[in-house]
Amino acid sequence: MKAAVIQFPGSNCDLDMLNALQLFGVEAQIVSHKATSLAGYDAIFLPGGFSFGDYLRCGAIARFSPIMTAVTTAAAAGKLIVGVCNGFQILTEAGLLPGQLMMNETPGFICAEVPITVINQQSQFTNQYQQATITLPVAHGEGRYYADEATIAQLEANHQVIFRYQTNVNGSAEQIAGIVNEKGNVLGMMPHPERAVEAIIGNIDGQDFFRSILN
Amino acid sequence: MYLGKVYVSYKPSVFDPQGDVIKTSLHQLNFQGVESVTQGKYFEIKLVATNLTEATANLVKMAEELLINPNTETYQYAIDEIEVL
Amino acid sequence: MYLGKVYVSYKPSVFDPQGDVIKTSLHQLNFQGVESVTQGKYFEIKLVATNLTEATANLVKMAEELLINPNTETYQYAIDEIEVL
Amino acid sequence: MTIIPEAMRNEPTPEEVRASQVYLQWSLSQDEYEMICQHLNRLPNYTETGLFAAMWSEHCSYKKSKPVLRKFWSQNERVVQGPGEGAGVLDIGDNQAVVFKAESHNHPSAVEPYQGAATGVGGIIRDIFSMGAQPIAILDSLRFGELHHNTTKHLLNGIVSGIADYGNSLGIPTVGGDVMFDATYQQNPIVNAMAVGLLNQADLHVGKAEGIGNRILYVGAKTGRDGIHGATFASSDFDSSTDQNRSAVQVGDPFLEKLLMDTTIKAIHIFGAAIVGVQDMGAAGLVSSSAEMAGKAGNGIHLNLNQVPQRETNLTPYELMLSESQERMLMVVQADHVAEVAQLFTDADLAAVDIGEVTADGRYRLDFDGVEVANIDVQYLITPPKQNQKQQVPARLTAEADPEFVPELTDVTATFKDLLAQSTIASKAEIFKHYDCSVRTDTVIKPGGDAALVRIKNTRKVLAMTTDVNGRYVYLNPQVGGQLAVAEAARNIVATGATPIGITDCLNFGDPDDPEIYYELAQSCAGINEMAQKLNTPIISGNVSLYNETDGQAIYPTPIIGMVGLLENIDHATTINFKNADDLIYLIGT
Ligand SMILES: Nc1ncnc2c1ncn2[C@@H]1O[C@H](COP(=O)(O)OP(=O)(O)O)[C@@H](O)[C@H]1O
Repeated sequence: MKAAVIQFPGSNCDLDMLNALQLFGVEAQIVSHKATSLAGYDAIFLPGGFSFGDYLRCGAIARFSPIMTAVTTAAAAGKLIVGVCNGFQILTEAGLLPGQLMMNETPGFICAEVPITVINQQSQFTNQYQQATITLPVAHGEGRYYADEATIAQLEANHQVIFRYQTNVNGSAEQIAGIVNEKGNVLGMMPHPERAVEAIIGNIDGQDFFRSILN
Repeated sequence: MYLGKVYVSYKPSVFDPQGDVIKTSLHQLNFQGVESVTQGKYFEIKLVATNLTEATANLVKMAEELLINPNTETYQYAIDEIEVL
Repeated sequence: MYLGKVYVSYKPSVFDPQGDVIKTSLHQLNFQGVESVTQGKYFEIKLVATNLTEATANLVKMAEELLINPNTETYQYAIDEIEVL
Repeated sequence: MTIIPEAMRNEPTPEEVRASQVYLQWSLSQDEYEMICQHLNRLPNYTETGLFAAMWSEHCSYKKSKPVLRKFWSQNERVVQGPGEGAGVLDIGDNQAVVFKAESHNHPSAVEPYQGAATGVGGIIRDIFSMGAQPIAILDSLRFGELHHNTTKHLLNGIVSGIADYGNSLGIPTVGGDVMFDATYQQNPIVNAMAVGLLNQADLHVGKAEGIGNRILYVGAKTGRDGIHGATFASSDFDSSTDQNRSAVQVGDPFLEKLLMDTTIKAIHIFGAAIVGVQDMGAAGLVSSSAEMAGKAGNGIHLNLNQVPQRETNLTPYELMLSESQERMLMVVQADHVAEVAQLFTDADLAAVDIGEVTADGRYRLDFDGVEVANIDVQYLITPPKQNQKQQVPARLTAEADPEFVPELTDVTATFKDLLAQSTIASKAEIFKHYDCSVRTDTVIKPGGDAALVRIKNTRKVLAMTTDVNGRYVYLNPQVGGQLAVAEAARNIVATGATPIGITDCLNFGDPDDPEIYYELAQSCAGINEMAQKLNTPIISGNVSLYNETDGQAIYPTPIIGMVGLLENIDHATTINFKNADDLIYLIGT
């Protein structure tokens, strides 16, 4: 598998994502937000961080980066697109995923390891998970998932909710921590699987995420 | 030159945590009469255009393309011609 | 019931990094006429008071005690009586 | 100097400067002013007076604390770079080094908690990457008044979110720190930040303007009027009755700093020796960075101020030189590489402009609108007159000791619970949960243990880091209190399995002109020094924050110790939690 990790100005989990992918033997490369083509990549990762300082709204400015046209084309072509944290925010702003990520219910950044339920163990991103309960790191100030009721109902009906918080750390609608688009090839999630792939830093519950993508 | 002012606020159904925190603080500061607080954004944009109609059209486009997220936010605006210094 | 609107903006010489980034982004979206952008805050506060004078005095006090940071920000406001629903 | 540039028309003439004694407000004494007149053999103009006030301030020159700092032991086999540069550097083998330093932002944070703390983090991070190192961790050491006061809550919230927002946005994990609450800090909180970086020794750069004809490249954010007088502001007491100090507020832009950090490190990698020197524009911005770089190399410097990138209009030379706009750096670059280096920065949407050159004449010369607006001997500018601070044992230390306090314990459980509920003793998770501690995926021990542990990728090595001091101990016995601070830090390091290898400090004290305070400073540093030598942990960097007083009342002497340790084998890392039922518990020590 060949993967691109998009680097926006202000991305700061780009190298962490690159490392995690390389640990699983993926041929991964950093691609600038100014690039216009993603030809040749099988999977595209939008990493965490504070693209353009998260000024105005998280992801609002990044969605106009030149690379986003290529990301949209790749999504339409059925390639795997993964947005983690700020990447999730960018995907919603760009309209590639429904809803929006908003300021946490209690204002303030939270950094914690939280219990998560893998709701859908069939997705292209979770099919290697054997157990439903896992622990993943979160690190965000604007991670409250919001969508109108109709959208939420649709997400539930189509099994597009992939991860849920077991305790609602940020006030997300229906405790949603991660969703896919209707076709199932575009994923956005607030927790950081790339920070949970090595025992030495205390958590390996992200490993099955990468194994699923490779499967 | 024109000065556009854009006021962005959340749609009524969207929870505004900052507004909530501020309301609580105002109560603690003894402003008991406060019923609700919402916090939005306020932009001042100076722009050059050939006339007011064009300036207004541009301002509206900026608001809708970039400044707001139509899922959760609405906006009002005002625009005036100003002297160039 | 009264509806107060408070518009908070940075004092002129205070650096507004957000406004700067938004301006650049607007230029990239081909709004070439944009000369400057500043981003401030916009509050809507509903409050109960016996009359407009009291409501106004309260609003000003709230702004100065809590809503603005006098080191870096200034504000304008507007206030109106509204129907209680 | 006959033609006066437009922007300077409203400035006082040299004669008016003398008559109005405006320099006194900038903390330049009458004696110092007269020495300057004598040295120049003329009256300094407004700009020059400002340059001297800034460069001779305690904040920039350490003129009062230097006699104490000079005694610090800072040499052993590991030391690659001791005090005097952006940060200290210790060899950790494999051609790698650890770079670290602490810095205070007490005064700005007292006035403007959020921005004050945020820009404190920004400044210390620039000190690390200006050496060519990649910042890998931040620690914060905070002291507040009693928590039940509303002002304390306001300060705490602002300061913690300022640190969090800046560090989180940069993507550098905040992995440790310490917090205490005591009435002594009520008006004068302490905000010290420490940063740790990892350096490939080949990339080491220092702040020297070597090489006649080399160019001075300004990179980063544009200059505005923010923070003018920051350095002199940090070098005088607070007067709670006025708020004139407010002009010192600086606003940080972590987004820009992230770009500046990544690009500077990249530039150093690519251009190596063509980049001759790098320095952060910190306190007293452009004047301090450029004068120090020239001074250290024994050269002169010539700047054209019209070239300085400007955010506002009509900035005067005085304002340009003294502005403390954030996220700016100065580089000395070989003339034939300036364009390429600058390109790297402009590609990242950062300003990068050639603003002058290194000269052989040893002069500090500034041009503005074609007029020379300053011409001073560099060495004179960076060398304030020696100060002889008086010391006197504080009366409380010689007063007859109170009969020993014997606690009355009736309900041990209740007392134990009361102790745990003390804000100083209770868990600090409510604070550190706001800090991203795991970005960069190297944090082995996160906040909540003894010291933090950060591994070095592709090696077996781990770095341990902590900050500690108990100001109350130092108040009660400066020398022993200083020793105890180092000992506590060392215990925290050792508890993770690592060996302590070095120290940075941040000396937070009251007014040094008070002989009792100077005694506290000198004695506690003596204690720190003794213990540092015993533990083989050289003091390789540090920072001084004096005048921590409000209305004549000083804080407890609070010399914060930041310590770094090295663990060669990651498998030997030890964590704080009890592991298994039935394991035995030992109490070690005295
Ligand atoms: N301001 C802070 N920022 C980050 N971590 C902190 C802060 N204050 C305390 N901590 C962390 O909490 C833990 C306990 O700190 P402290 O109470 O100072 O320890 P000790 O038991 O050594 O006195 C340590 O891991 C420390 O790094």
